[in-house]
Amino acid sequence: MSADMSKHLTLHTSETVAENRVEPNFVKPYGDTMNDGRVQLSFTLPVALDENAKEAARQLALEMGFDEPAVVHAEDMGQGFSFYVLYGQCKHRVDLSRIKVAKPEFETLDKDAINALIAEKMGRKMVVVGACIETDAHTVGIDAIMNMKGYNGHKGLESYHEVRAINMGAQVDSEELVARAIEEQADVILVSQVVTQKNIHLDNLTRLSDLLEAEGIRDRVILVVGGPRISHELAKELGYDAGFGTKSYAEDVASFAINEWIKRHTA
Amino acid sequence: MSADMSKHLTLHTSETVAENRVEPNFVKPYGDTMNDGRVQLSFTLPVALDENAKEAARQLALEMGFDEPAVVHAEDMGQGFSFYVLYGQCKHRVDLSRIKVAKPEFETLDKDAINALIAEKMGRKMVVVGACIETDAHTVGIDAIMNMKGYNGHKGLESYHEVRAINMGAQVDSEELVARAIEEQADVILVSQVVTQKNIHLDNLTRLSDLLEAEGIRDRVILVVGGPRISHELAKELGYDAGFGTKSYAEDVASFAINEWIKRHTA
Amino acid sequence: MSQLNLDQGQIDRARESARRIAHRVFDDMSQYTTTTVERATLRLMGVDGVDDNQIPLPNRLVAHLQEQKLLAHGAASVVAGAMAEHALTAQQVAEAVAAGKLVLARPKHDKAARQSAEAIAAKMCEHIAAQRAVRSQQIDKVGEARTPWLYLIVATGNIFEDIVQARAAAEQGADIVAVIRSTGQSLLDYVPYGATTEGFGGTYATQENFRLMRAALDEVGAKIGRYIRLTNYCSGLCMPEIAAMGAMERLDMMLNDSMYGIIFRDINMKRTFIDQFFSRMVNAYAGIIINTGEDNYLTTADAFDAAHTVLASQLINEQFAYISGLKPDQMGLGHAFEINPDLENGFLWEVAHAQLVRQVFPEACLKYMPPTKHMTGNIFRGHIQDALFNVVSTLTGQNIHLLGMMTEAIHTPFIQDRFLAIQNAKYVFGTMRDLHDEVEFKAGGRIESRAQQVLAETVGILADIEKIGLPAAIGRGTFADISRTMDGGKGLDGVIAKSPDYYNPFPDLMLAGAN
Amino acid sequence: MSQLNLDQGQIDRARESARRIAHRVFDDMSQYTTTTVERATLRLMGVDGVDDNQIPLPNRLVAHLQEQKLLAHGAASVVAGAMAEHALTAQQVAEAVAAGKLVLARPKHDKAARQSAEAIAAKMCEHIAAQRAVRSQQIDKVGEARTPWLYLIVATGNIFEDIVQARAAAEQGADIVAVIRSTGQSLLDYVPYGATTEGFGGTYATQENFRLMRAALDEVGAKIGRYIRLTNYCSGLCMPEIAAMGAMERLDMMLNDSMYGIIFRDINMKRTFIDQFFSRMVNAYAGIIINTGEDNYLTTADAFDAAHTVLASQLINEQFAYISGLKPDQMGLGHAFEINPDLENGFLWEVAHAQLVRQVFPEACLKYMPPTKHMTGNIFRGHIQDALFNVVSTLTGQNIHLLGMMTEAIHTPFIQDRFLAIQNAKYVFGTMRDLHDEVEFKAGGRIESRAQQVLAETVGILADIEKIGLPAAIGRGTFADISRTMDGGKGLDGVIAKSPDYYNPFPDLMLAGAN
Ligand code: B12
Ligand code: B12
Ligand SMILES: Cc1ncc(COP(=O)(O)O)c(C=O)c1O
Ligand SMILES: Cc1ncc(COP(=O)(O)O)c(C=O)c1O
Repeated sequence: MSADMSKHLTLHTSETVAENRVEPNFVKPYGDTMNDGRVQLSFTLPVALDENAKEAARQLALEMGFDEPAVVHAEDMGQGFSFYVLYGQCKHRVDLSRIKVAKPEFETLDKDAINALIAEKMGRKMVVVGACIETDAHTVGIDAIMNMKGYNGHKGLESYHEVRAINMGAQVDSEELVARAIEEQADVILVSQVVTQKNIHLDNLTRLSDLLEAEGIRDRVILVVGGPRISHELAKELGYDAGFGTKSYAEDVASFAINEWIKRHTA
Repeated sequence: MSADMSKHLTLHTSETVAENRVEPNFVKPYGDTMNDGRVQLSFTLPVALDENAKEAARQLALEMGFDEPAVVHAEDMGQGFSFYVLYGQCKHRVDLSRIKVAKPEFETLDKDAINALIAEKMGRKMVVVGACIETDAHTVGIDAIMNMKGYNGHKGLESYHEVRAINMGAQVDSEELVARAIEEQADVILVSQVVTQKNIHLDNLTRLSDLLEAEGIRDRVILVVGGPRISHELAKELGYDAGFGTKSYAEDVASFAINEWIKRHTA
Repeated sequence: MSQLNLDQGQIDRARESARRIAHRVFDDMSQYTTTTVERATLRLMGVDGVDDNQIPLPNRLVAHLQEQKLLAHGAASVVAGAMAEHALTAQQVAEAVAAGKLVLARPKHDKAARQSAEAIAAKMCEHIAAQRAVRSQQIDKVGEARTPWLYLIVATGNIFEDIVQARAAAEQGADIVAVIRSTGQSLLDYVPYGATTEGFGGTYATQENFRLMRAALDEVGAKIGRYIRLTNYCSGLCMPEIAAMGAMERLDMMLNDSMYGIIFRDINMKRTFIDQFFSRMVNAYAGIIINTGEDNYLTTADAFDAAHTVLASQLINEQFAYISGLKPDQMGLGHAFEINPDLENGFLWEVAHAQLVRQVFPEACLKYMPPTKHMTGNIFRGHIQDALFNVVSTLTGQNIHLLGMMTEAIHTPFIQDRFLAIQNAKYVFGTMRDLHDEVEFKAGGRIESRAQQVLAETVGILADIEKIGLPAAIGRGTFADISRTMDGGKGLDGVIAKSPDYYNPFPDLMLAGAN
Repeated sequence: MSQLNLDQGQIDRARESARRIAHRVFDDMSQYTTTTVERATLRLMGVDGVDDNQIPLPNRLVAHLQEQKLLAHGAASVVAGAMAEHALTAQQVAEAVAAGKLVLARPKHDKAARQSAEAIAAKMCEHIAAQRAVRSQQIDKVGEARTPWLYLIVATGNIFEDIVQARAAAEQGADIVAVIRSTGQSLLDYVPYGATTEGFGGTYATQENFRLMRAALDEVGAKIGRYIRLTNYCSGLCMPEIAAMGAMERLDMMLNDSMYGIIFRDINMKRTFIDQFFSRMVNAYAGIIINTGEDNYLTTADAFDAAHTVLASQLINEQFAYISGLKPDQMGLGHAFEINPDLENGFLWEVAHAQLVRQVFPEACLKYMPPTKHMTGNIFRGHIQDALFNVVSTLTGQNIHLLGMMTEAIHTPFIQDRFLAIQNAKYVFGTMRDLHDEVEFKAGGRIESRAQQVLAETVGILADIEKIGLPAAIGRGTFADISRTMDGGKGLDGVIAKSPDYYNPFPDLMLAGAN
């Protein structure tokens, strides 16, 4: 979570405090007129192109809840497939006032403040062990968080003098990661999952948390997952303490971690 | 309707004759696995980007009937707008076997055959008056059908020696068109409508057909409309005899017209 | 980009032909005025507003002058005379006439009436000059955007919705916002009045709409630190009046062509030739950049085959523009990227055409239009067609760059279409920032040969036009494959032969004072 | 495109350094074999299939040889000896060993065993040569596609679904179909068996899958009148075995790099260096074009800063390829369009890099990879990034053109992603058909200077590597910003020192008979 996002968070929270019953705030897609509901769609149908297939595409859009759907492009793809582009007017609307996205609750601090907080509250270095687990070899994300160099000008955890950062790299078996976490007495475990095809990341992540449970150390570590298709909500569902998506940086994770550590150790 | 499309038509018709109760034939969008339902969406929301807005985008997709919708791109657009790209798995499916698209029933002939048929059945030239009516000035479509040169290598009606083709051009008032049709004793009226914003084409087309009714000549002419957003179905709804969309050529219209003329004069 | 090797002698010959063609038309038309020229004159003298039937007072007044057989003398001195006689403002004269309370006649003191008309006109010229100064100051303050300038349209039909979209576009990077006009307005023989919310495929051009949009763009421009240019359509049956409104409200650009109305709106030739002179003169004085419409030819004619007709027309438009006092940097000569994407080597020909135009008009503020005709419902493919258009534009140093929309074949732009179009152009322009400086095309190669060929064809066609005269050439369908006749088309009834004492204060003031 | 002015002396110096670097590694590694080299040898002698636990028989047999301490002599002669002794086929020997019915020992008649091993190997070589001939005939018959060849991936995880997608891709215009391998297969120390339907992010490379896809592509190729090349991954812990399988099943291309596994899969260096030699030799003999993996460096290192590491690595890969008998036109040296799209003039640098590689390897079958790292969920913008990649590819005359997917940052390609990607490339290649022949870049300009700079840096880095040796250079993170050590990584346990009488029939046969 970037500093920018947490600003919004504060905003919404204070709103909620101010008035408990929020006015509904319906929102619909916008093309060129408020509430016109305009949406663009594209998809393939596994049938050759003909007028009936085109009509099928249109009917699908009707079923999705589009008024006046128009198939603006239809093209045969060979081998019994056809491609469609549609525009339609979405009938659905959502009430923004009812949406409260789960977010890890913390304020993103800068590196110095984080170091200071760790020094003050923990009185020792925070130990962070990270890895890209199981078959996943996409280390660029975890490296962005952990390695000295960091990402987009945001230095990684290795550059934090109050953090002991151990990046185990790619395709690390969950067993190996857990063993290392125990060995290093890790405060925080960072896991990266980038490949999501057939939801393999869910299997991998569940496997890791089961292992931690089995080893009886789940409660002793702060368990964090990140990746381009990871949301905090998903992470929570999987029993993780936090989840970080695209555009996360070391300071976001570190801020969360020390915040969570303090919470646990003062509660 | 191209020759190619009418082939499909014949096929479907004969199928229907062969077996009256067709097996259901459900079809769903296809990404990389049969029935995975994958669809791409994009739209704008009239709110600034934040996590709640992103969640609103996701919830809209849920309401449209998508499983596991993912907001794969979210970007602020300034001035309180934000843009989203999503992928999701469409739950809906349609039964192709129940789709029977209304189509003008005729076989597309070539120019020579059309000329021969007119000569044989009408014994005189067929009179065709065409125009782009009311505020619409997009003549390229009607010119493609009527002018000598034609379109994409398909010569226009002016080149048919058994057709007297009168192209009145752009922005012709309905009154003018009707007056000319009466004066020329038109067999066929061709109307083009390209501008569809705020459904202005529907108003224009209704106006013309009301005028023809008022003049008492509606039944005496074959009334045809064309344009990129025109379908035969829509034309029928508006009380026209046929509608032609993109990729129509002179021979399609002429084939329909002589076919329809014969039908009316032998019935 | 390195210069293509072109024969300057051919360019000069073509330009000379065009000069003679335009001057002959101008000379022939000088004997006429039109109802809309007179209405524009009245507007510039302060007449505005509508009657109870929403008929604009300039129309009521001019109709009255026609009834009274006074129009041939020019509206200005008649109205100035009535103002003096009855101690009324021009507006009050118009109201009184509309109310049937006043019947106009030739001024008693013709010379005095002319003088007072001139004084009123001079005041308006001061106002317009002040608007021009504001524009210069603002541009000086915030600096000029880098060319190609990103030009975007809004076309919701509702001025208030247009404003929302225009602000967002400016914030996203637009340098120019054009408010597209409602389908059909160009054939109205009056200018609608007030803020409007009901257009089709565009929003009515009214003075109030101009004012509202100008204010909105000034505001967002101040916020983002960039002067946003405003564009509208100075075209159709009310070309001169719209020029007047635009001059008063500080528009920055106007679509304004010497032949577009004739060809694409079937407006009478005489009417258009007369109107275009007056409207351009106003534009010139107001420091407005005109955008000519040659790009449209390529929507009805083939972009490859008809390339020379574009250049020929640009040369004619240039000469008409000079006659009206426009400077080269006010000449947004139009051309377009409209070659069929399926044509092998089409990109090479686009480069050749764009660079040819660039070299023939080195000082002009060229307007380059995106693909439209060959855009389809396949928005993904269309987005790439637009990207290649962006490439040619930066490579050949175009000035006004109308952004292509991937939804061109579908609807007037949605907000996201514009957003993505800006991203497209910004990406291409940035990643190719200095490419124009690096690229050279092979001497004697396909690109250069193509440019030479188009130039040679242009010389030829202009020589032909010169022989038969422009009206006859239009009659032969020279441009856009569309043919029109001298006495055909709409609006001929608004063409009035001037009487020998015809008077209009503006030409003298404006032609002298253009920047 | 016109040639950039490069110093041939620098190119020669760089190539000489690379030659010495590669030969030193080769010499050091010649004393070893690996378990997978031996398994590949057995596969080429006819061993296939799995035991009840789905363990491939080549693995069972090699494990047995290891247990019996026989592997250092080479599997070929031991097995040939057993075949002769028991009158069994190689497959029967394997089955018997797996069933525990047979324990192998050194052949009684070593020379005879070698001769019979050689005879078996020669037969396999004939089969592979015949496959090569089939390929040539088919290509002769239908003609060769124009370069850049359109290269598409299928990656559903299910071979049968892959086939559906591959057929559609071919029909839409793909020249090459690559079946992406399941995540993680490269770290398996065996090759899965049979048709597979359960991969993640790709489909397992198995011989049966190769066969099925080959048949499908032959069929669709016959229908559309174009030979469709099939590609897979000859990479990871079983590199030599996959080479063997590919040679037998007439694959046409193989991802095969001398360092990719070390760097990106943390496979042990020795293991990789040995395996790559054997696998490339098989590829060379089978007429397979290898694709090297330098493009990957630019996903972890910055494409601008690390441009010279790509060229250095290509030169090293080239030398390793020569050692294995590969011809230049079999060298699909990899590079990529991976510069940050926000970098001003990035397109110029992409042109410089691509053209530099083209000129340094004029005869190579270059493999050019699309943007991946800087692709985002904004599919519209991504589609344009891909279009500009297509532009550079045609402009600089690349050979193997991997199609960029607008959904790169989202998922393995959907059928429509591929469809639109093909349209993108075909449009760009067609509309710019002869542009490469027209464009010249300014002498001494930014593009040329950039290419010269990268070349100079390449000379420098290769000199450094030569000094310390390739393993040490990899240890310093020279490539891809990733560092590996000689004894680290997976698979070192499969590296076996050859005994002095080590025998393998294939090198002699294959190195002599490569096309
Ligand atoms: C680089 C790359 C590779 C490199 C990886 C090199 C390396 N050492 O990492 C190479 C070439 C090796 C590779 C290989 C493969 N890849 Co790959 N790869 C990519 C690519 C192009 C970029 C990923 C990346 O580096 N992004 C940049 C980083 C910084 O972003 P990020 O990972 O999102 O990280 C940020 C956040 O998510 C977050 N974050 C990430 N992790 C963590 C962890 C924590 C704890 C926290 C707090 C935050 C955090 O913070 C980071 C910084 O802001 C993507 C496509 C794309 N453009 O996204 C495909 C992609 C991820 N790869 C893909 C695939 C399928 C593969 C292969 C399986 C293909 C194959 N069969 O060969 C292989 C196998 C890899 C394997 N075993 O895992 C698919 C995944 C599809 C899916 N959704 O399942 C993608 C999307 C491409 C595609 N469209 O097919 N790949
Ligand atoms: C060319 C063009 C123009 C030219 C028209 C020149 C001329 N003389 O026709 C010019 C530049 C003048 C123009 C102006 C405007 N245009 Co325009 N124009 C287009 C453009 C680029 C191409 C249309 C075209 O010629 N297609 C080629 C022909 C051959 O295709 P077609 O019309 O579909 O015809 C085929 C079939 O539909 C069918 N058919 C068509 N008519 C008929 C009739 C019969 C009887 C039959 C049987 C068949 C048939 O057969 C034809 C051949 O197969 C489209 C965008 C696009 N790419 O589609 C915008 C477009 C149609 N224009 C548009 C607009 C809004 C305008 C303006 C109103 C903008 C403005 N405010 O200034 C003006 C005003 C015009 C007016 N008063 O109507 C919008 C319409 C939006 C909408 N859906 O409502 C579009 C879609 C552009 C956009 N995205 O904004 N335009
Ligand atoms: C010069 C010019 N005037 C006017 C228009 C718009 O047409 P109208 O306002 O007549 O509908 C165009 C078309 O883009 C044009 O190029
Ligand atoms: C040379 C090479 N080998 C292999 C791969 C694929 O990785 P793996 O099969 O190890 O998962 C790549 C990546 O694209 C590559 O470039």
